[in-house]
Amino acid sequence: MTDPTTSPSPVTTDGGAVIPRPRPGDPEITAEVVEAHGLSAEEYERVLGILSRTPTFTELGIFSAMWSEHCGYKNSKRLLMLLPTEAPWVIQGPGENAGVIDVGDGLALAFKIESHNHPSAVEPYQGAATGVGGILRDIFTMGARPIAVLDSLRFGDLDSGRNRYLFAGVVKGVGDYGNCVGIPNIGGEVFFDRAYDGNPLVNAMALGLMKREDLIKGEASGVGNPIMAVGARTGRDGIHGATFASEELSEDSDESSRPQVQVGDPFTEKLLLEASLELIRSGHIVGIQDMGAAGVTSSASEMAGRAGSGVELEMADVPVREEGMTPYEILLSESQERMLVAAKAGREDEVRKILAKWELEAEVIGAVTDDGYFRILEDGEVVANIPALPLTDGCPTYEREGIEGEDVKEARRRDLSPVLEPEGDLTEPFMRLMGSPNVASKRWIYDQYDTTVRTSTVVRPGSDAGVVRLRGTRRAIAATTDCNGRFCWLNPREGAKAAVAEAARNLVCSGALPTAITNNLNFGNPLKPHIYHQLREAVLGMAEACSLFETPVTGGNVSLFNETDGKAIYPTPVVGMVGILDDVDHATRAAFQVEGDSIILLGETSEEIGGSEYLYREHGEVAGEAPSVDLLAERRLQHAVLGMIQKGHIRSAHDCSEGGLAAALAESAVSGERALGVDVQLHARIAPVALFFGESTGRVILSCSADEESRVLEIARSHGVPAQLIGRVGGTASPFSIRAPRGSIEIPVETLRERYFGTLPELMAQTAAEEVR
Amino acid sequence: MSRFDVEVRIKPRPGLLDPQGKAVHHALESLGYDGVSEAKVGRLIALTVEAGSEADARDRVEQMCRKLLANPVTEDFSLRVTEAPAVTDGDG
Amino acid sequence: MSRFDVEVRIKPRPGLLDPQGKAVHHALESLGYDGVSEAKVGRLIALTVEAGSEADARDRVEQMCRKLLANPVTEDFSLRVTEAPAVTDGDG
Amino acid sequence: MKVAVITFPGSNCDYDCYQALKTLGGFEPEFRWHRDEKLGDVDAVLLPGGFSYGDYLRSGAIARFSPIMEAVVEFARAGGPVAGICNGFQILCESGLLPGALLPNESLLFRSYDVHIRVETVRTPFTSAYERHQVLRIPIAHGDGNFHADDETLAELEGDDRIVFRYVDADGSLTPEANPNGSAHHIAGIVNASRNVLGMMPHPERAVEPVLGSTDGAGLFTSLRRHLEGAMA
Ligand SMILES: Nc1ncnc2c1ncn2[C@@H]1O[C@H](COP(=O)(O)OP(=O)(O)O)[C@@H](O)[C@H]1O
Ligand SMILES: [Mg+2]
Repeated sequence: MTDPTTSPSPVTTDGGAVIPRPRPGDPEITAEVVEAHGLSAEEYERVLGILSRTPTFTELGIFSAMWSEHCGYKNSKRLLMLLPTEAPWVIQGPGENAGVIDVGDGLALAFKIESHNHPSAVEPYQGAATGVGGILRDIFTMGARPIAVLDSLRFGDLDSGRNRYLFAGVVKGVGDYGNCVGIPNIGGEVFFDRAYDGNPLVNAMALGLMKREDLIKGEASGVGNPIMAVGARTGRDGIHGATFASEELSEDSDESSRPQVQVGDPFTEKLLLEASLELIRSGHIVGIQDMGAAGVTSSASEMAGRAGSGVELEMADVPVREEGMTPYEILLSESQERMLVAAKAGREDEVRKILAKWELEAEVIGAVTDDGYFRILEDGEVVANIPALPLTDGCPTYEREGIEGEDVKEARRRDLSPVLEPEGDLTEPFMRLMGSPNVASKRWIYDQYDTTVRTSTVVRPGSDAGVVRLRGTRRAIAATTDCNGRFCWLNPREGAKAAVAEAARNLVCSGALPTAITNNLNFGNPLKPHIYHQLREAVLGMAEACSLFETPVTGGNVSLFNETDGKAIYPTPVVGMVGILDDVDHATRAAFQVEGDSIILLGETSEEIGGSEYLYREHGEVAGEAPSVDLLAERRLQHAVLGMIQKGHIRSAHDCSEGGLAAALAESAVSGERALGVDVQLHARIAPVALFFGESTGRVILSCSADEESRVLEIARSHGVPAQLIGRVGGTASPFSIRAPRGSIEIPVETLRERYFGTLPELMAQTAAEEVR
Repeated sequence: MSRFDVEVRIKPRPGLLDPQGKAVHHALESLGYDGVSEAKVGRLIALTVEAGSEADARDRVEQMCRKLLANPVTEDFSLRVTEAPAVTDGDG
Repeated sequence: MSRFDVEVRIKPRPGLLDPQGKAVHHALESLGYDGVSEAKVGRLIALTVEAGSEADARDRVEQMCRKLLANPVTEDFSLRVTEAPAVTDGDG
Repeated sequence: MKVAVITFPGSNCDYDCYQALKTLGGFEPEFRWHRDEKLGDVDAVLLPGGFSYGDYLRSGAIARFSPIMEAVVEFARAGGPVAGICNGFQILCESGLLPGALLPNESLLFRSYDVHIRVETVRTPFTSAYERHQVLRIPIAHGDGNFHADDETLAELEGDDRIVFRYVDADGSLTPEANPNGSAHHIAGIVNASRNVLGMMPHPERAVEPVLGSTDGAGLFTSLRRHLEGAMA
């Protein structure tokens, strides 16, 4: 570190005129070097235009990170502009570390989802752990205290040891990190399909609560204000992670050419969380931002960009973990548990004192300037000097060609009528379906997550959405993540609508009014026309659904290039939705509660089997038309259900999704404190395979006392929602029985319960091998 | 065939953050033990294996390490092989 | 004063149930590695300390172990001391 | 009644304990910082759950050297009631106030769900409001909850009626499946020989309001209140 008395004054005037000299030992800037930094010829031209000279190696690294897809959104920005982002309750829309909505009683909720797909593919435990760490920092940098996390996961099928290893490692990583920091996990999802072989998806969502007036932004304003590095030291972790996250994986991806994996330190995160919140409340700072992807570079330049100011940073003053780090390495390191803070001039010691209380460091590494430049010094020598605004906002954006892929067209045209032929006793395929890891209970996952810390969790994972109360008010918040990638592959626009609709339905079934979403667009390589087509269509579908449900998008994340050896994942636009319960007593669960209660089915069941779990498990296929989505019908359904819950007419509500009506009934039957049988008679004359296992959207299974039955049917009718009394909840000794005109299912409920809860533990028991590390 | 005691020493790779080492270092300092300039925390796996020779034992355990015991992305390992019955460490 | 590398090897006490050792053993077997008759999992702490002599280094680290690094209820420890700069392990 | 809730770096149930005391009423909870050297004028001490110092070396191993722990040990030796929950239990074992140690769960997985525990003794300041053999439903959330002690110690704990809670099934039976972590003798909580220091793995502070799904943990705090009232009267 330089002696502070001899280092130059950080605020220089007319700094824009300074031309940095190449550092001794830096590689020369050649076409190959530019290409290795992921910049196209056209983009490099633009760099030259901005600088009016050749960039130094350090500058090239900075542009490369900032103009990567991960930071620059170059292939998605134009599409993202199509999403609705406004509503009276939105306090902060896209563009900040997290979106913020008003939840009443003077409180605001910050929430956001973030992916850590590539790091998790390389090192599942640390990749997932640091993913949770990053999203928590996004929340507490807004001034909000994290109150819940959710995780949305995708893996290849579990018959592969590698996939079991990834799954086990990711779950342990998500768990260990959140458990240690002390944030309850309240839900998520997991989906297994060969399309995610080699490209697991790990999306983590976090929610945080604050008083409205405590909201703070990531801005570096006020000329002369010091910029401070806070928290952990900088090492050589994940250098170029942002660029790396924007590339395809290939065969030799695990080789040592890889950037150093980032190791999470949740203990330091917990201290950083407390210190940051204390710092924000203290009034000693003007802005704070997580050093996430592209580390110091993106946090400092974005803070300057947002404030319309400049920054000057001295690399020799950055606390480092290792000797001999170059400015390039320091700037691009993605070491975890660090923050960048713009403090008020003269309050440096107060800032240090707060950090020291939490056993953390804070060092002044530069200052806010007024010349609009992002300037980097090394021992007083300028090594990079770039106009901040063009760097953050000048990244070229592209609209690309999009055409539907031929393979999808063909899959959609597949004649599925033979699939619908089986009739009669369908208990066996039903039990196989219940043994699919996509349908079976996810308890194996969430038993590893602390779900009750903070003593506010009202509905834990295992129902339709998680619910946390807001202490000191009557209110509660519900949250869910949803997306069916198969539907999105078959029809990205309908699939994205279905994801939004399912998320909203899950919230409504839990008693909440859907309020806003965050989203994570996980796709393949957008330079390929069929992928770009998926991306555009999915965004359009999401936009349409969000507009109709009045659930604006307040933020999100884009993860492209999820391909291995040219094979892309399903388009997977994960929707993370939050909702509000005015009264925590409205919290409703999926499980049947009382023997003798009436079971009512809302919504329409069509003869659809396309894209279903049944088709994948029984026939190994992903084909046919994705289930259609009728957004208006969906909205009527949701209004009806929410009304019934708020008036206290029903005792349980559950959305039908993977595995269809039969699976949904089974879940309601066995997921309560005691498993209860059901006696259901269906009258629809459609093929029983479609009736039982088809995944028509827009359906909900309710239970209510017999006294409420006619009122519930009446409310449904008044909303124009199809509703049928289909049977009764049985006792603990009753069978699980569904009869229909052309088929039936009958099984002891205990056997069903064992299958439902036993599947994942049994599959994962074989994983002991990989778990012992 | 003879029996060999193999001690597998697994350490975090250099350059990687080692939160455990950091915590130990910090704790030793606050207990007043100065003069500790570095602390790293890793794992120790002690195996007893049947093998034809020492080289063979080493070979097999190296394989186990690569396949299962050590995580190649985050850890380095090294082995110590001795013929069993192991001499007890007189140095503890 | 010289610098010494001290390797602290901490193992579960004999007779103590060692769930990690059991899991390792089981995993090795299920991967087809037979002939492993025992597996124990412990911790390895590598310290670099300043001390006047090797004996002094050992003394100090033994103290650290008794006070903090090992739990006497469940763990045994042993030390290996070498003068730094350590020879790199050629045996990995 | 003043109850000190100790916050170590990495504690994450300190606030939950504080809230439980507030919610149940009759207590004046106060936080104490690990660097504090004095407890001050308090009637009882709670060591909350969490991951003090990340539990990176061994659970509770580093926290027990915090300055405040000297005061806690002194308070306990003088007969003051001290309860350690989860990480607090681990810290008490490490500090020698309680015997034994908490090893990694047998499954090697973090376990978080509601368990049933049976009240084995009501002869403690923390359990007098329960019935003997009452079955409680209370959440656990831990990776290292596998209680271990040598046979002699276990015999002593059994013989002196110092096992406070055991993991059981919903009907109160000691089935193997009911033991979530492999604990010796199904032990979920113990007291020291003078019965004023309790350590337990389950989280009673998470089961004190109907909205949280169970109120079975409340008895622990009402017992303590009753005990302190008795001591004052
Ligand atoms: N990765 C996960 N983390 C936490 N909870 C999960 C995870 N996966 C599934 N769950 C929980 O399991 C339950 C069932 O999940 P899912 O089958 O996706 O429900 P749904 O179809 O109603 O969305 C939900 O409560 C969900 O939150
Ligand atoms: Mg779902």
